[in-house]
Amino acid sequence: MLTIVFFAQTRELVACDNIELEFNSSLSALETIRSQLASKGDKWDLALQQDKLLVAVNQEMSPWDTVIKDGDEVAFFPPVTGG
Amino acid sequence: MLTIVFFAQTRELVACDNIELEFNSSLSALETIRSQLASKGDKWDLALQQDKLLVAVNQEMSPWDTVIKDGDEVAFFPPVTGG
Amino acid sequence: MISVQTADFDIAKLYQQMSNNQLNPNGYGAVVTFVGKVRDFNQQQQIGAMTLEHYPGMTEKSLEAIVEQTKARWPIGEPIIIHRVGELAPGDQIVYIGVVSAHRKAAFEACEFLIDYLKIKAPFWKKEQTETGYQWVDARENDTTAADRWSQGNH
Amino acid sequence: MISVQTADFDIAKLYQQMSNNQLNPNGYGAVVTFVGKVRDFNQQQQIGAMTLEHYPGMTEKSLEAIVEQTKARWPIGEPIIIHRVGELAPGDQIVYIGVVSAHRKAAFEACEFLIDYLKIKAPFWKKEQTETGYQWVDARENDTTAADRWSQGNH
Repeated sequence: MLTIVFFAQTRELVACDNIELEFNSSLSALETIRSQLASKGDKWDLALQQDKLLVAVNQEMSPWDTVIKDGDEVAFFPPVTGG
Repeated sequence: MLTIVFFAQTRELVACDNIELEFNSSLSALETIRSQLASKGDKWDLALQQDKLLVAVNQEMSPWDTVIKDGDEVAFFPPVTGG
Repeated sequence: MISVQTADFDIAKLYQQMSNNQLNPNGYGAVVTFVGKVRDFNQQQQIGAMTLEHYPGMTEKSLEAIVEQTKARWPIGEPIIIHRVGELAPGDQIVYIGVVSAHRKAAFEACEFLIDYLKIKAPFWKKEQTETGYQWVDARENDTTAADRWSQGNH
Repeated sequence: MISVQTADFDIAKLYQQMSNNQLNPNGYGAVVTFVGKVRDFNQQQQIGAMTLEHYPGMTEKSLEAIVEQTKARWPIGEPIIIHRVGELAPGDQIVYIGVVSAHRKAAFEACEFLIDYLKIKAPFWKKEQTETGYQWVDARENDTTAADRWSQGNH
């Protein structure tokens, strides 16, 4: 199982804080996870446009070629604006 | 009349906070003032070695070629160490 | 010390605590602090209120990583980072960064490095209430430039 | 606000006062403060106490000139500079510099500029009590270098 979490604009557009995905080997690629979620509807597609989207794996900012394994927590969010 | 003031090591060596000098045109050069005071004794000579000595005229840090006029306040002191 | 909290912070207590946190407080001659506050204007728009969202868990981890990076680079004591989340109004304090060092140069650089990296690495997001409704704040290009400068060896 | 005083200062009151001193306090999103304290060690020698001498009149004038120079160079609000004189002990606060600006870069630079220039321009002198008696502190070459850097256009 993968836990997928969303924050800020991304969270508001998909209208959901987090969802779970049954893990399978095709989901070891972040891009596959992203595009599978983007296909869930127009708002999901808009929210997950890769343009400025950031991704964290197990609560660490990660590059798009990071290999995902079963049990991971994957977060999608826009550039951060704290401080 | 010129008021001459001293601070820190300089003040301690000459053992005096300030003295007054009758103004005359030769005292318009800072170097003349300095060397006239230095001739007052060994401690004065030591205190007023030009090496690292700083000078302020009318409470403003000034270069050695500043022209002094009657009524000015001239200060001699070592490099500052506040903050 | 790192804290992500909804409550306001008291800069006097943090200043005292920063001194108490050090093994030898009298070895540190320089204390540099940064406080970020909510401004009433941003990008020409008047701001009524602000909401700060964050990623619980990851936020603390990312701040700890930034602190470790800072301590590896400058000879500083234990720093303090406080960042608020939730509802804030203009004038409210958002973030506190406090650094002590033996000399001022390290304290200034480390403090600025901490806030520069927090701005691009820590998962916080601001949403501002303007005349035209709530809107998410755009990331500033400047913040990336500010952080990049630390890896260019001109400091 | 500039003050040269024997009394200690309260950083919380100064922080509040700095905000009160501004025409539009909510326009300033960044507050950077520097506090310099007496260390218990200097140049490998243990310090028991310290005396700070100054040149009354010139000190205030030189600090005002440094403040004007800073305000001409960075878009900051009214800063606060407090410098103590007289007898001090290790751990005691010596100097406070507080700066507000709309953005953090100006606040950091202006604060560091103020203390760098105070260090080489303002007529204060420190005398430290060590194991071998009282001695005047030597001016540090580093302080001249720190101040020089602001005139080399690399900031």
